[in-house]
Amino acid sequence: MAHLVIPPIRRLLTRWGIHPDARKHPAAGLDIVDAGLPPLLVLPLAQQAGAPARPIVRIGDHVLRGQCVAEAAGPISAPVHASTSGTVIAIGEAPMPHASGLPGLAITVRPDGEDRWIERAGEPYPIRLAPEEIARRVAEAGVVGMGGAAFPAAVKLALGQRSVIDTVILNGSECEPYLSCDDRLMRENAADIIEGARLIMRATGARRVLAGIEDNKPEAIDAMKVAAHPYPEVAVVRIPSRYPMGAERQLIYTLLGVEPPAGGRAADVGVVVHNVGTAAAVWRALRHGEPLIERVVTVAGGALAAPRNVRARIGTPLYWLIERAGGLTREPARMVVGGPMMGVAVSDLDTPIGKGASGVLALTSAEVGEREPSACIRCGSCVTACPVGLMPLEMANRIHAGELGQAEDIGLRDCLTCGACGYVCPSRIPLVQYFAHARGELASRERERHRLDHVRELTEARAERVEREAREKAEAHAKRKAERAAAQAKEAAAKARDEEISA
Amino acid sequence: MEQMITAVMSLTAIGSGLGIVLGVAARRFAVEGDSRVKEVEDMLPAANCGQCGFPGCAGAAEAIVAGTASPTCCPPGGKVVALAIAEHLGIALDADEVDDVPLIAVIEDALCIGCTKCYRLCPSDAIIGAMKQLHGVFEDACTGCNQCAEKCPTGAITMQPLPLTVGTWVMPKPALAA
Amino acid sequence: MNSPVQASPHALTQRTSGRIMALVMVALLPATLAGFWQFGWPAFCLWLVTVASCVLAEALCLQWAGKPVAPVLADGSAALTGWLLAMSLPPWAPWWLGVLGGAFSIVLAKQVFGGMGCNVFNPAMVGRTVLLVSFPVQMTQWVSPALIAQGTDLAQAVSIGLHGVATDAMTSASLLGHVKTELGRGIDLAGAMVAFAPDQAYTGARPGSLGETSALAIVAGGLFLVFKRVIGLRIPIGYIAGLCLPAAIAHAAAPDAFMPAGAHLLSGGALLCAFFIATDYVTSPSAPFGQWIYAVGAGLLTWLIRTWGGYPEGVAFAILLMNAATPLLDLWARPRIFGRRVGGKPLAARRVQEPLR
Amino acid sequence: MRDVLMTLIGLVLVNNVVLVRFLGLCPFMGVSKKIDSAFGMGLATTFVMTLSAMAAWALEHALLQPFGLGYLRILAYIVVIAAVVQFVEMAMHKTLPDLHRVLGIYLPLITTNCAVLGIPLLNAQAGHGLGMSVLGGFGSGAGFTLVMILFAGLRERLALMRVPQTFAGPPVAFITASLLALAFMGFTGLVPAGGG
Repeated sequence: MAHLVIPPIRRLLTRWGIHPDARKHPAAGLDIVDAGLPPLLVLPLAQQAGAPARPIVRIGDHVLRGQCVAEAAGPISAPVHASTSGTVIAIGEAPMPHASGLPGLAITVRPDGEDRWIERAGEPYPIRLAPEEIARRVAEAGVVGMGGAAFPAAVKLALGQRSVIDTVILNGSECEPYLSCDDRLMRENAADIIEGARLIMRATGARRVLAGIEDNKPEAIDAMKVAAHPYPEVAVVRIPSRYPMGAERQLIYTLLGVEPPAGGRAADVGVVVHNVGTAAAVWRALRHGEPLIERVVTVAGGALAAPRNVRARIGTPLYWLIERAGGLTREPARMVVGGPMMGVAVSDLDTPIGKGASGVLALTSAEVGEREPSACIRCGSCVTACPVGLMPLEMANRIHAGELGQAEDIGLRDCLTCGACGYVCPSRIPLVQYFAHARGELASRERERHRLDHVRELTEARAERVEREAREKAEAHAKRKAERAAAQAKEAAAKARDEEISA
Repeated sequence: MEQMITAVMSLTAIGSGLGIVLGVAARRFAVEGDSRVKEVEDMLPAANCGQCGFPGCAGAAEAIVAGTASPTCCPPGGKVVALAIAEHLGIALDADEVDDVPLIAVIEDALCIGCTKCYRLCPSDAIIGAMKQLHGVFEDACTGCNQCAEKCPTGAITMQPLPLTVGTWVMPKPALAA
Repeated sequence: MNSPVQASPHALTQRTSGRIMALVMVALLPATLAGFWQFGWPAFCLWLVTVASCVLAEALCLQWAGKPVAPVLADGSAALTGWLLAMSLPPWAPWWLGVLGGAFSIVLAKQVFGGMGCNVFNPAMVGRTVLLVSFPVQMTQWVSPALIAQGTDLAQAVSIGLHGVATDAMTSASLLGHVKTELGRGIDLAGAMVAFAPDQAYTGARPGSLGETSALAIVAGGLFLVFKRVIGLRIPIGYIAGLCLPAAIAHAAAPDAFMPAGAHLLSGGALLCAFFIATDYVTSPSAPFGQWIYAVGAGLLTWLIRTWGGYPEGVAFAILLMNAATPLLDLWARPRIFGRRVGGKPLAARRVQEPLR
Repeated sequence: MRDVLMTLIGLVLVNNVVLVRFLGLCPFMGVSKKIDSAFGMGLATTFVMTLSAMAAWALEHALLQPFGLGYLRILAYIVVIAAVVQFVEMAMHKTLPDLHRVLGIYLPLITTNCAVLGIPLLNAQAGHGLGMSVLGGFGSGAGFTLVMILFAGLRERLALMRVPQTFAGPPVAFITASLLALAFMGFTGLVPAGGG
């Protein structure tokens, strides 16, 4: 196994980020248990970044575990598979884990309890497959990034065909507080992860794998080192614990010392980053032919009796997971899907979890730190915390005054919305909300502008058409008039001639 | 007396000398008139719907440049156009002031008699349909100019905001106390 | 939308604005107590009156503006402003000076701009400067610490507070004022500096403002703040460097005309400024590079004004001048954005390593 | 050289045309909302001031002094300066339309900018030669530009702050200007009297 240590100078020179209370225990210390089958499974169609999947089943259809129920709609999309056998009882709107609280489309399956698998085509030695074949099968299995962003994994695998990839980085940083699903997965299924990473390496044509794991997870590091031992091309690297270490660019910089250019992709510097959970899912998809129908979810928070990690089917509603974690001991101030820093607050406990849901948190008001925002004292904590070197207070000021363009000028587009600034703010200013608002507003204006341009074109085309029609009409009219006049003249002439003759 | 003459003479000399210089400069550095009316007109949606109270978009553009109308006077253009014009002309505009939702025409199926009046009126061809057939509205092409609703004999057309979806939802701006 | 949006993050640090202010006050305690010890009851009364004046002015302004009074007062920023102002006043100054200064600080420099976080100039320094310009005599009457031995009781303190220092015999000049006068009279520096003894400066047994005489106490408080991560080291280091480097160079070049760096550092509130005044969050830049420029600039201006200006002390003016430049520094000295060049253009893609194939 | 430097420091900091002599307050308040336009205005004013100082010197020595017309000084200066400004405006409109658009209606304001008249008058009063006159004009302009940028930065920040309704806009701008002037008092005596 190759050995790689982060140079101390790079540690010293990086000043970004924060050290929030980790609060990973007790969940991190307990084994993953199976969450079981809930009475209804709700499979959201838009659980991946990109276009929502297109349903290919109808209400009343019987589906098997692992059967594709919705196909990918476009190049950046992913299919959805039934996570157990049962009957499709609804295709329509269902509550979604989205900040707006608006519903989204989903396929609801009532399990029949048999949990019968569809026929699986496993490959005993998937590493021998061609890169294109690996990417194709991963796409078919509906594997998406399992760290939260849920970007279709196959798209990143196919990158190797277009740009030269040198290094695959396995993201095992799990920098968000509370979450320990990756930690547990690395401890319990390290071999799957390493095998999956090698498949990703093969698919992208990279020559090495670096697994970056924060130093607050020593057991995971040990387990991964053991699993990686047979493979010289795989190295496990201890990285400092700091939020947001799991952000793609920050992780690349910490491990390799190169900065991916703003606006570009990691592939521009020859790197692809995959979450450890994604690597495990890739392995399962190729070795066992199992599509992505379940994932490890951390169910934690101060309002829960027994926080722990569970292996849950995609589409399991929150209330079911909460029951698996001992139920609520008190009314939570917030229910969060994802981590506390970047997760989404939900109000409906029927909301299902998607492929990207790494955690389900029932947080008390003390944990959330609810208090009224007060005036900014310009302490600059947010500037120090920002991992990309922005000035959140200045941006929020400008957005507050309605100067979205100015906020954009000073870096709104580079914001990760990681929440580090919001966490450290002593005045509890909702900085991330400002940025999300400004970005949404700018995007909405952009959409509206496009629509107006489109309408303008139509209007001008129509005006031109109306004018042309009128002109043609007038011309036709004039022509007819002329013809008639000519005919009359002819007639008159003929008449005259007749008269002449008769005379 | 002599002093007065000197004063008058010298000031006259200064004045006329400078006057000649300026006169020459005025010719030398002559600049054509205001091109801004045309620029503003190009920004307006060109629907010529008359909702602003001016005769067509050209009239509105003139009024906006002259300062007699606010850039927010164009309902079909909405916030986007208002902000663009305000920025172009250097007018201070509070974004919250123009915080309106774009409206589009919605046809009530039960009331539509298929008279094609709206279809013929629509300046952006946003309405489809034929005689005696149910009409429909292209959401993407409708400016919400309200001309169809005015002329609809059965009142089947209403102007309604675009439906909110997860894709079009915008995080609200925080209401900061203190 | 019926329920309010709960935006991320769903976790928060324990540190609040009020807690930060409390930490600063704790850090100010040693220097303040040293001042009380040095200058007795009159100093304590002046401090009390100034702080009370600031809090009262803030409360009145908030009341008048129709804002909630109690929660804003609770963050302690007004009291802190009063505290810092009192620290920079002559210890035996009449009370009305403190009252007036406090009112000026809060009303003119803070509440008019919208209160906490909105002011562009350091309120305490505005208060001090207004007083210095308006009442130059009262503002430069320093008490000789030799008098402390005689002791003052509360009754005397009240009388001093109401009527000011009675006789000229009790007053003496501070080091900077003394040197300025002597140099002006043509006496060389060595003669003027006779009175200066560094060891006095450490403990504070010398004439000066209420809270700036004891260097040790100030540095202890400042380091406490640095340790607690309330302030960074950039501004203190930058300020001290900006003040001491030119002073040291000038002194080395012409020892007779320029005071040594140590004397500059240990007098006229320079240390207080470095740790407590220049580091004011609201009126200093929030990005690292801007903080360096700000701090070095303030130090340099302090030295310039002290050396050649009409006023013997330059701290307050230097801070106000750099406050004026702070918005520009925040705009122009922003940190480099990750993945971009300093100017804002994206970095060129540098590949990790060319593959071996 | 030392004199030139001292004079410049004197004009820019100690006897700042806006904050100490209180000349040219109109554009100081009027064109200081945006840093960019404030900077443009500062540059334009510096340019005009330098030019007008030169023109006024020429006028002084070619006409007013030889003919003993000292009593016509203010009148003659106004005429000459107005012409210079008009000329600059026209030339700028043609050659630098962007800058012209930014400065907008404030360009003619330079005509009525009392600093532009005041500096030549002060030069004449002090009996400066051509070099010192031009330096006076330029130095004052530089001081004007410096203060304009500082003040515009402050105002841009204030525009983002929650200034109470009562004070929003000009009132708080005036208070800020007064505090800025207070800060500039610190420079008093930095240069021996007479520097500027």
